[in-house]
Amino acid sequence: MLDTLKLPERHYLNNGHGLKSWLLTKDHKRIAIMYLISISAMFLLGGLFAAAVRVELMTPEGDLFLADNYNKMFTMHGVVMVFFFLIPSTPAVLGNFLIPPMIGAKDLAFPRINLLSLYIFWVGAAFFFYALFAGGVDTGWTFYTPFSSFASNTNVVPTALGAFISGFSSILTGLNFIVTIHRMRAPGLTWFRLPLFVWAHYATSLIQVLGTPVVAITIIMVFVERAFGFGIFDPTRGGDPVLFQHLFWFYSHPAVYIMILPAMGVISEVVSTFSRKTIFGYSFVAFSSLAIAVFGFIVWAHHMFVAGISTYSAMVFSFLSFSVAIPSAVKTFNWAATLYKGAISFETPMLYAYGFFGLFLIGGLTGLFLATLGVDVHVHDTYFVVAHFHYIMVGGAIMGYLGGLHFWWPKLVGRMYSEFLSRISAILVFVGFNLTFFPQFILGYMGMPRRYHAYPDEFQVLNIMSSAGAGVLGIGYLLPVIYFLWSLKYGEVAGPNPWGASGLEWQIPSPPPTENFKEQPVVHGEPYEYTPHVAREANLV
Amino acid sequence: MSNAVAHAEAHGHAEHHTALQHHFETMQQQKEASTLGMWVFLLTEVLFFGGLFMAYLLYRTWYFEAFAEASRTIAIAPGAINTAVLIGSSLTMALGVRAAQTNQRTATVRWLIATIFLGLVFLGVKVYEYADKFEHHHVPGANFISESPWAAQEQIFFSLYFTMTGLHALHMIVGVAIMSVITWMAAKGRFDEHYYTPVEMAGLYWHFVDLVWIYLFPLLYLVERHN
Amino acid sequence: MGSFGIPLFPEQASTFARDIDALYLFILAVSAFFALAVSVAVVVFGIVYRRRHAGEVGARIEGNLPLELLWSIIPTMISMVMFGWGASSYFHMRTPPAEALQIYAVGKQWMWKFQHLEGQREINELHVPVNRPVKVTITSEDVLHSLFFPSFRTKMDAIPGRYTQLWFEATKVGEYHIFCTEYCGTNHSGMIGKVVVMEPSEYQAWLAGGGVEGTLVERGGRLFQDLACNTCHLDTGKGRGPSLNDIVGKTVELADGTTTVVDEGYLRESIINSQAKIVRGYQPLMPAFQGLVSEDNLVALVEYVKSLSPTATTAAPAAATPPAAPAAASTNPPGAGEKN
Amino acid sequence: MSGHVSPKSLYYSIFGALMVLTAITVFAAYVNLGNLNAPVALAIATFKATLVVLFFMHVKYSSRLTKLVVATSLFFLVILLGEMMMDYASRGMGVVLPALQ
Repeated sequence: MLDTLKLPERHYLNNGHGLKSWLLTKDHKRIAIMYLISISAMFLLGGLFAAAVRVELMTPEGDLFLADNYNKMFTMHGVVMVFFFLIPSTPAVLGNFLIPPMIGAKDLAFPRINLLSLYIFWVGAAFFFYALFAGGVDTGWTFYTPFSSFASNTNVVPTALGAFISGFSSILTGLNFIVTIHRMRAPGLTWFRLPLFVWAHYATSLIQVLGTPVVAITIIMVFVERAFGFGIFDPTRGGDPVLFQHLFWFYSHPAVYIMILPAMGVISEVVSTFSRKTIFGYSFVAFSSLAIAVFGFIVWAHHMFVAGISTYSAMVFSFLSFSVAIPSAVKTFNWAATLYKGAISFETPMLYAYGFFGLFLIGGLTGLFLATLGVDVHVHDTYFVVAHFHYIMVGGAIMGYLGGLHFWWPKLVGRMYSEFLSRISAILVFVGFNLTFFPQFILGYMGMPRRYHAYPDEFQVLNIMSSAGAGVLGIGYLLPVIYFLWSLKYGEVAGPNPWGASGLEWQIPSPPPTENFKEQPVVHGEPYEYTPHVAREANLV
Repeated sequence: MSNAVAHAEAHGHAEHHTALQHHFETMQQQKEASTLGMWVFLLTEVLFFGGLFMAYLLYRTWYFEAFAEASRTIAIAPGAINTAVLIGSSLTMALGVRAAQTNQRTATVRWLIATIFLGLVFLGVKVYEYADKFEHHHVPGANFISESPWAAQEQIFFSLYFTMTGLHALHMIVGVAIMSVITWMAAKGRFDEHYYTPVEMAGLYWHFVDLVWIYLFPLLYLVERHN
Repeated sequence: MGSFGIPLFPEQASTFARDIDALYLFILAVSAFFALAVSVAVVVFGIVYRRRHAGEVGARIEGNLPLELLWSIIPTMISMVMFGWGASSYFHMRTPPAEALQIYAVGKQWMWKFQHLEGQREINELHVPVNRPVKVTITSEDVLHSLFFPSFRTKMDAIPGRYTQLWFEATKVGEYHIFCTEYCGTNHSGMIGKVVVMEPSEYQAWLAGGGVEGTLVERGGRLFQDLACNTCHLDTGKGRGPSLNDIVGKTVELADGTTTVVDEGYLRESIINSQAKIVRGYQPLMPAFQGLVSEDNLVALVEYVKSLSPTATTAAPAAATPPAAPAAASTNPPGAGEKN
Repeated sequence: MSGHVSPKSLYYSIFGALMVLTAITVFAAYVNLGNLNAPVALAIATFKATLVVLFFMHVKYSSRLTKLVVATSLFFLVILLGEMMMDYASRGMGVVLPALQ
């Protein structure tokens, strides 16, 4: 009975052919697909750098790379992953594609600005590739002065400008989402009927718009210091390197919430759909997203407890840092409560959601160690911190992103992927991830510092475990590329609503037509309506 | 949230204005979206300049004598003239937007050209000031010369001076460029009382750039002028 | 303490170690509890409420306010306990006791240079007596570094242009790691060393070896003559510069009307950037020695000036402020807006 | 459909006020007010800025959302400046809680 479903003749993918129809498109869905291809390539590149780092760290002596090259490896791993994969990942791909259909709009508020954002992302990546082929950069993705402004002779300026330019791509995406969500909702779609995916992206856009300009001006200051010999952060002329850290972390802490909030939005949708139950405590989860966005801006100096800030301000920042942990805890509890008395099925998106639970719990809770002053003095800049932010960024943001990709893939291309292979990849990613990063917590508390390419012998066993785990994780990430490409041609036709989900985006054909809706939809009911007739048995396996 | 569909009936004839883009229901919705978008952009500009003001605030508290000494070497007259010029350009800009609102095409073009002219005057004075600094070797870096005991910290003042006024001048140049395009569109009669959003958005941007200079002038030129 | 061969904790070799490890285990216990609770709940719900037949739909539960308040307030209270304990141990770590043994550490691209008051100078190695508080005043000659003693559970960044400090009291004799934990370039991972904790008697014997150039104060005195400081800084205070006798720990009146406490940071700053804080009644004649005096010699000069004030303890509790901020730190009254 | 159209006279009076305030700023800089010089200069500048925002940029007649965006940008600017100065101002102050010793 499945073969009765056929792909719609006319949809956004075959509405116009040739390079020009793609490169000059104003359709948010095509821009999302181009973002998907671009950031997947950058994710692969970042992964190669990570592999280099992990292979180097298998031996204490650090004999695979020269010290300089190792420093370039971890720096470029950081720059590529943060600026060119994690910041744009879920917002630019899933957000771009799904927010207009979710709120009943034909397109984002500013389609041309959306295309401009993509071009700016490419220009930023071009700057980075220039730096890469001109010999790389070795300042760490944090560009701390005075090392980045006068002690490093590698390509700091092109890389910093690459990050500066890709920052504007993030600002424009954020601006587009804010105006779209405010001004282009379908009639009857009040704020409290919005899917939580849209709430999460609204909070993310607030951070993108408020934080990114500050790191942009910080990069400009480092640029003028290096290019013209100005002395804003130069200690020999009275400048203060700690001022750079303040300005940098004012953006870079909220930036980690840019990475995790969209993933939280995806998890809210996936958990609700696969337990066929409305989300537990809708308004609490929605306001938690806003709370994370706002509190994210007042806590940044917990990255600087040992950087020489005053004892008094360290205590204030430590106190405020706990306020950010509470909304994340509330969200996690609400997701768990959603499962209670649900009708849960474990297709791949739900497996990724369970993986998200396991990893985000550990990632979030280890944040408490770093917010507590006493422990942070010991574990700051050690592998404990590396493990913490990888649990949040890779365990949280990438699991959420992959879960979302698996959940909406039928909507993107109209075809299903192999359920068996995708479950294998979800399990491989979960196992490989834990084997890679859990030993690093122990290494961190043992005192192994970050960014070391040679380390004392007693850390070797744990490092070998971590490198082995990285191999498994690598395979887990490569599998989806295979079965997603395979599904483009051979996947079975998915139809408009393969999972029986309840969003507006599931009521239009997949892949959707260019104008999304034939006529303006009007919304009446609550967001997560799972009455039996919606759960269409025909499609559920 | 007003129901966008019902609102459109009240303006029947404005429904299919040539400038209405396909994905908006009504002109009103399109205008509100553009206005909100512009204001969110100005929000990013506030924080963009905010980082520089933070650096200025810190170093002024630490090295007040050096800032006062360095600020005294900058002539007040060009700064004051520039402030007046920029406030004048804000006036002509506001009148230009008003002319566009009331569908007076020639008045709009006249006021916009006046705004561009005043913007160019501002940039001209800036070029004169920068030339003066180069002469006195007050550009931070290798060939910075200053006999005052606070020579090192004065370099920080001048670093901030050049970064802040340079960034502001860059925004002026971009503003003049946008203004020229808008003036050309106005001359072609693309705007009327139903669709003048580009002029209004250019006005918001221009007023913001004037706003930044209103703060830059006292902070950089008048640090401590009394004896 | 290790389990099946893999060590889980570094040595507990300082007074902080026990307290920090206890705090670490407390947070670990709380985290493990919450992580297990939610994981078990999620897995159990997954099994108990798995979908039995295709069209099944979950129960209609919107939410539950008391439950929401419960799991907001309880985590908040627990985190306040963590904050309080962490803050008090942090405060304890950041206020060195008055009678601590003073050591100077200078970070330089890819080595640590330690200097003892008795004149010994060591590179990448530090000898300290056991059961005695040791205060290390740290600075850097080029980029940011960070002095980290994992077995003592303490760490502090070395910032060029100012002094920062950390202190510890070693409780166990032995050799422990020193790491640099702030990325500083090519050989960042080579900037490591050994701290050797010795019995007091052994420490005195090691000290007896003595620095070849005499104690820090003697070296400082010689520099004071060589750099002609004594031509202006006369004991009577009548010279072009203020008298340096008996000034450490006291508050001094500045030309711009503000006052400041004379501590190591102020002394270092007044040598390097002499115009920053001119004492009332004197002209800004002193040249800035930025770049003319190395950090090592600067430390000797500061110790020499401190030796001219026998009465003042090196860091009286009241003035136990971390050294003034960078080279020309502002000690004007705190306040968010600009001052004068 | 067109937004609020202000009378020309309003614009000219605002322009006049701004010019006068600029003159006052310059004049005030030459008077020795001790610690008050900076706050006075900032107060005048902020007043001029408010005039420009309310009248030239029509925020006085704009929607509540526009006013909210303006307020948000100022709020986060204050957070940036305030929390950083909290650190720098409390550097020489040691610790507020000596009782914990």
